[in-house]
Amino acid sequence: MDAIRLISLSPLLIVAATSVAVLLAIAIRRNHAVAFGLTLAGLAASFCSTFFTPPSQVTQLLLIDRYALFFMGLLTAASFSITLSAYGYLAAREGNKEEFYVLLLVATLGAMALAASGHFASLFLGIEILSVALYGLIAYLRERPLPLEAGIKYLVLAGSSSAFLAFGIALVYADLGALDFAKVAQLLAAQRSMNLELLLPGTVLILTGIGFKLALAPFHMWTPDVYEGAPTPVTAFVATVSKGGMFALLLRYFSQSGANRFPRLLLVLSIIAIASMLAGNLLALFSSNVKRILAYSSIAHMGYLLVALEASSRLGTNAVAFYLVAYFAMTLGAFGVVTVLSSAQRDADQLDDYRGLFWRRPVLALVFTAMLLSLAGIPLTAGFLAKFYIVAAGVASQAWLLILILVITSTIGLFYYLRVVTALYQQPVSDVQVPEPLPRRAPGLSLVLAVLTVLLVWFGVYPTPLLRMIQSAISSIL
Amino acid sequence: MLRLLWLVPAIPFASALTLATMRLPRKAVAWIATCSIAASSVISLLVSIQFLTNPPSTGACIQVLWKWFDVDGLRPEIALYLDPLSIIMMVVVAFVSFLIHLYATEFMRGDDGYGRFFAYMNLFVACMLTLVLANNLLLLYLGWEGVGLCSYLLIGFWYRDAENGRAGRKAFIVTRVGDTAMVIGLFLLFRQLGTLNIQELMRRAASEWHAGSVVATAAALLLLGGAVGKSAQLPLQTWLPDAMAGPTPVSALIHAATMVTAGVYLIARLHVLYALAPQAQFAVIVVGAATLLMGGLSALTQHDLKRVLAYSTISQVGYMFLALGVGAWPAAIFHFMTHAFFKALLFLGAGIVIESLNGEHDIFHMGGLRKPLPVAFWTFLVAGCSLAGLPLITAGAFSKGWILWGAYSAANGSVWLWASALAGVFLTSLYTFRMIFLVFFGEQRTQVAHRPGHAMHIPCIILAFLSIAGGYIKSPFAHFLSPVLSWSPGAMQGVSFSETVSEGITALIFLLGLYSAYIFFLRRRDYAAALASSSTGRVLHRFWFSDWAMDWLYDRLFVRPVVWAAKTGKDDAIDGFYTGVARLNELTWRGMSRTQSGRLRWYVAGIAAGSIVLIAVVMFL
Amino acid sequence: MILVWLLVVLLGGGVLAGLFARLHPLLSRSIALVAVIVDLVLALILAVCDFGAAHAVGSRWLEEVNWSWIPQSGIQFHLGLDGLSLLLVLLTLFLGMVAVLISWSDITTAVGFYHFHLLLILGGILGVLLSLDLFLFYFSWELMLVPMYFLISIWGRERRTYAAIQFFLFTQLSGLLMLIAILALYFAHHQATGIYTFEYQDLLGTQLSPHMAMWIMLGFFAAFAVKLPVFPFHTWLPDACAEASTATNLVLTSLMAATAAYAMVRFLLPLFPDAARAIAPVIIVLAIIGILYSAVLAFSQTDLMRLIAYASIGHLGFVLLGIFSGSPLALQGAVMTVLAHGVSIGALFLIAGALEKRLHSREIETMGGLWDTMPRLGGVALFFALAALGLPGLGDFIGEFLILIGTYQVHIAAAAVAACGVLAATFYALRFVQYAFQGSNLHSWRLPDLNLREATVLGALMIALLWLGLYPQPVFRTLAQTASHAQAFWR
Amino acid sequence: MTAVPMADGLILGAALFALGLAGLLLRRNLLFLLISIEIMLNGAGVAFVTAGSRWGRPDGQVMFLFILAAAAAEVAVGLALLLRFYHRRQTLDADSLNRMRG
Repeated sequence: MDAIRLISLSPLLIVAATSVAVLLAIAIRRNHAVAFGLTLAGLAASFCSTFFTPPSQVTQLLLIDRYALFFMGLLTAASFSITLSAYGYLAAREGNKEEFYVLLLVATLGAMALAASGHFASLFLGIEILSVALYGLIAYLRERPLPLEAGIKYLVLAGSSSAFLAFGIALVYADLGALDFAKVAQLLAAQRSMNLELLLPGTVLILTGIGFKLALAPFHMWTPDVYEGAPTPVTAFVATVSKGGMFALLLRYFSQSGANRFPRLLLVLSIIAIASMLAGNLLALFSSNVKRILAYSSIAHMGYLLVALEASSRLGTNAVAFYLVAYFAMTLGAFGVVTVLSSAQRDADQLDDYRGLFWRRPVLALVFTAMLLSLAGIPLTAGFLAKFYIVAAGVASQAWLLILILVITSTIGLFYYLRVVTALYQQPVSDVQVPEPLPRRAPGLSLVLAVLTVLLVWFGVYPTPLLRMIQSAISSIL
Repeated sequence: MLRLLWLVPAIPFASALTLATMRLPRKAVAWIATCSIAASSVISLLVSIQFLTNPPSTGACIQVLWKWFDVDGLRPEIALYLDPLSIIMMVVVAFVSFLIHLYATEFMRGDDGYGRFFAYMNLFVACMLTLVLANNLLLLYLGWEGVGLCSYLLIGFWYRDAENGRAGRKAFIVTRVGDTAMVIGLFLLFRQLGTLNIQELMRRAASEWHAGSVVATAAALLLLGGAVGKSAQLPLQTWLPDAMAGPTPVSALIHAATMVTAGVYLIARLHVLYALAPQAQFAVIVVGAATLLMGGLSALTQHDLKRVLAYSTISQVGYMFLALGVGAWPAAIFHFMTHAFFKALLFLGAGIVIESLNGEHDIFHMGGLRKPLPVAFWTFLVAGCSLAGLPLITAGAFSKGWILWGAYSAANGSVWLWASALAGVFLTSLYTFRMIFLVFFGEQRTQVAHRPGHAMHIPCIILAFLSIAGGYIKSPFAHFLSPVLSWSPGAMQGVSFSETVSEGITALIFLLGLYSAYIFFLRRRDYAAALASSSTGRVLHRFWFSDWAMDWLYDRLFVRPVVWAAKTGKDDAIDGFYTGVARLNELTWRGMSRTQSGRLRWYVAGIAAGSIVLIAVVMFL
Repeated sequence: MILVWLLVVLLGGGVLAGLFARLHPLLSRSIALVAVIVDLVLALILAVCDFGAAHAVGSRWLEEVNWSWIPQSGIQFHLGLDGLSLLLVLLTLFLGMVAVLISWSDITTAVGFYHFHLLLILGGILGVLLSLDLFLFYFSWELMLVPMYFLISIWGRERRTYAAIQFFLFTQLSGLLMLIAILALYFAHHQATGIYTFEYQDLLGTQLSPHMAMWIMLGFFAAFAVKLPVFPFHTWLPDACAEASTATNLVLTSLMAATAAYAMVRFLLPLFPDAARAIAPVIIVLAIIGILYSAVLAFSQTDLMRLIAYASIGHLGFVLLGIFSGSPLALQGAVMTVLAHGVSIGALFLIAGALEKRLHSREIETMGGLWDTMPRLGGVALFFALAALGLPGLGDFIGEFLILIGTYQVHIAAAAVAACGVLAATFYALRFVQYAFQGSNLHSWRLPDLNLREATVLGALMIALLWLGLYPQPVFRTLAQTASHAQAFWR
Repeated sequence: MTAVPMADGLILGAALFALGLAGLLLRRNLLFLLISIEIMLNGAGVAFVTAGSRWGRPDGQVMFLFILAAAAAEVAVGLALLLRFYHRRQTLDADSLNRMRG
């Protein structure tokens, strides 16, 4: 392995090294601030390195191309902001805090590996690294009942879905004899007589594994419970980094392997997309738990993304990438607000916690409003353009049914976002118990929220630079 | 001088605006209101004199004030058109208005809505003058709706009583039914002839349509709808009797002298069109003849002094329609003029009577007022005679005689029309003297509480003079109108008796009516009572009293269904659909959230089932 | 460039008004007022200056701005102003000024936030009226929703949340359908020419199969129909009007409807002339049903705001009729009705608001005999009720008359039935006046009459309406060029 | 030693997988759930090895190793969590994990 390849791996290596460094730091002396600082530094370095890293293929397993670097940058940036928001959150809670960062770094590493993976083996490994770290993260506050319950649920379900994935890969491998995406693509393109009885169920099983991670219906049922139970920064991580890495992989696999050659697979994807849009939006309608609402909404968002994915055109890929960026910004922002409002005893997940927030903390309420409206796809926010591109991709591929369902369900979805927004602006009722805000002001988190809001509006009004980046990134997989 | 024409409607407009926007003391209100109408009538007289002494070569003069709008071929102007017909209308309207305003300054003295009253009245005069002077049908329509509005406002002037408001709304809505027909008529004319300018329309109609063409008939009939509504003719006459809820000067001005004759003016103005549409003209005849008889019969049964006069107005306007229908155009306009004088006077007299009796309206509670109210009695008597057609002396006799003769001898006349008009004369005479005998003769039943002052007497005296003198200008009148509305008596063949014979017979019938009234309502009231209480009499009485039950019919046919629809539809049935959709979503949510049971093994089952179903899809679909 | 300033002043004013409210609410109000007035003056300058220029040059747009925005997708920041948009911009700013003025004492909570949203909506409306890029148009179209949602849901009445969400859902769904249509057009154009663009002028001549054109047209129509609103998509409006504050109602009915009507004239007819012609009979029937239905419902309402809302729906039915009748007369009448309706219905909402402020009730059953105690308000209410029932001499009449006479040229029966709608308007207008102001003062109300601010605002609206009714020629002159363009596409 | 026919190997793998899945669905004890997952993963492993032998490449076996490693890691974390859970609730009943729902 030559030096260039090693340098190419630097984003991954930096994150991995940081996790080791944090471990060592803990071994020397437990200090929350040190662990936090190391993590931030590592993630920042990794983020910066994505801009300077020369694209190259590192073994069959990892493809460090512009596409991968783009998503690695996105993932590290997201982890960075999650780290910032987690600091204050953890500081107010019991138990050792430092290992949290180790787990976070490892999970990020797994997601990054997914973004760069061009091979089923790295896919499987990435998922496992991500999952195992996530079990720990979700159940990190192990003295509390909800995180523990969520952790066990996630463990069992993710474990079984990994088994589905592994079995699926095995079937595909049995049929094609290749694990490398490029090879798979070649074989599929070669129109070699294929044993569809193995290939198609195998692909569906792979989709099951991926769909589980992405919380696509009908593999979505864990989502609200895990979102609710996990500590809020971890929820944000599950919603963004974990899904982002996974979707980056799916997009790459889908556009490289030429799986869209099979109308039946497209049909399956359509069914999944429709089911996700319907389930996500309908389940959230009258829920009174904000974290669960966001969970359901993420199901729907993944459904929207599939619509663009299915278009499988440059436009569709573009739309997916743009949507993911916007989705990251708004989801992180939304969970950031939840984090800010959470007390040491419990997370601010009840709708009642938000009633009249505008009259108590107007800026925070405005930020949350911006995030929610962006999730709903309203202009001046990135979410609007993101949805616009999704619809554009759908229209371009003339997937009228999908688009129609998207439109209808996103209107239904608007209802629950508005329920939350309405609660924010309700005139305060004195006898409602509101949780104490964090004891210490969280400057880091405020900064994150401010930056995210600015980004949200910036991408919503002038997305041209971002689009340019995305175009150069996706050109490497098309 | 002719250039001052625009001031004729403008001055009342301005004063209406002043009165509406400013709070002024009563004196100032009275002065402004009356003087503005006085100024307007003086200017109209000056303009007319100028017109008479120095007639324009085209026979009419047009004053364009400004271009209203110009859209795709529709270019109405705010322009005034002066020709003999509009001169007569203008002068009569302005002058009668002036007198009634003068009367009202005293009549309304105790009312707290003094300023408002005169603002409405001035606005009315302005609109009425606009109506008669309008150069195009759209401007005419503006005036037309404007007078309808003022009528509504003034009927409901005493707004505290909800009944008055109801009467006002009824008047507005019923006349608007006609107006809707009229406006559709305008659409038709514009579509076919491409303009709304009246003169241009008439020229094009005459050149492009042949007599009896369907379009011409349709247009004429639609416009007739408007005329029928405004002029309270069958079948839209029901609003007028209720309109008597307004103050008496209003009834005199709007519901007797001026506005209700707007329909007559409209048809006379568009007579070229009606000449092209014999069927429509026949409809005018039918409307006129039927209304004059029905109105007369209803007037015979009323107890309320003002309602008697209201039905009398309906009946008299029916005469005018009859004249229009048969083609005796100037006769209609002449009757309009004399009717304006005597009917206004009758109302003013009635106002004095009612006010002097503290608002008593029932003629059966009156009586013997001859002595306490001499001026009112004599002027009322003059006007009544004029209405009933006392021959040789009164103006009404001349105008009505002309119409009768026209009904027989004019182009569309027939002996049957003449006979029915003659029956009308009998009825008119009968109800008029019934009223006079009951009110002024016999024993006094109610004490006179109040005696009128000069401001109320002077208009009555002037109008009484005009109710007599107006008749003697018949031939100059006909001559003056002839360039616009020509009339050639005796042009018909087969006339078997002369105008003199007709007049003689009319006079006899008048006397018969007078005598019957004398018998039934002065000498032997028990005869009348016996007649009314006989079984047929009772039915007929009730039938006529209730205006031929048309109110009842309309209530069942139109009012109730609309109110019913409104009541049942209040909550917007369409909304139910959307509520249903929302409810469906909620139910779906309820069902689906059951799947989120929190149970681990159920979730695993979900994943497994999903996966299996999808495999089934790829394998077997 | 002045077009950009129009937007910048409004949006900047909105932000400033939002920020400075912390210092003093009055400051926020003043900033908002000044911003709107400055904009109004700018627009008037445009109206005065450009009028001659356009005739001299003969160009399609009086003013134009075309900047690159998102070149990757062929999206331009393209604004343009012609006679039609100029008129509606003036209406928007005039009523915007009225809205700020009537909120002066009505709004006491979160003043800055309120004015921010109010000005944001006005900015969105101007964006809709000025956009010549379909993406920008859609962007502005959607931009109007959020502030409107807030205006209803924060400063509304008891059931405001319900009304606000209902409003948002209706408009959002229909808006997304339009988005699909816009994109379908965009791709169809790309297929035909190989160019990705949202540019209005370029998309005008796009070749579409009749089938496709119909569907795309329907997508556009859905958005406009909900916003206008067209029967049977109207039910959100009465609910919203019943719950929103006075100024909000003004914007909601007068201005939102104006944008919908504008969009039909600007986009729907020229882009899909054949499809529009094909579906016109259906839409005309809807318009007429709407006119009659809303008249009956307005007649039955006891809540003043709902009554006016249904009245508004009726008038907008005429607008729809005028737009789709295919007659140039009716089309210009429709624009006229939009202007007059904006003023007259807006004024009626003001009156209802003034009544509510005094009586703390909008039920006309609690009223009666108010003329005794508030003669001026009564007179003004009468004036605008008469405008609503189409009294000649006032703006509404001109519009409705032109619509009907124009429609009559094409569809005789439609015009005749719609004329009955004018008659039906009489019922509710008079009922309103009767129940509120006439009759006896059963509840012995003793209330203050109009104050100076209210009287000034209402007086200005009255003058505007009289001007539109008696000398509308300037309006039609401004409109002439646009109208001839619209006709060219229609024929 | 002759190669195992691929179909047989895959069927064996599938059978293991199905067994594991059935266990997952039927057992209530969390410990058995973990074991069932192991069985499912091993089913996948068998399939990999079979497939690898079909193509005569080592990829299958490599994947199997990966799976083993992953399974071990999962079980390690899983057991830790189960311990915590048992400590708190004195039960390993999977159905008692239902505090969050709706």
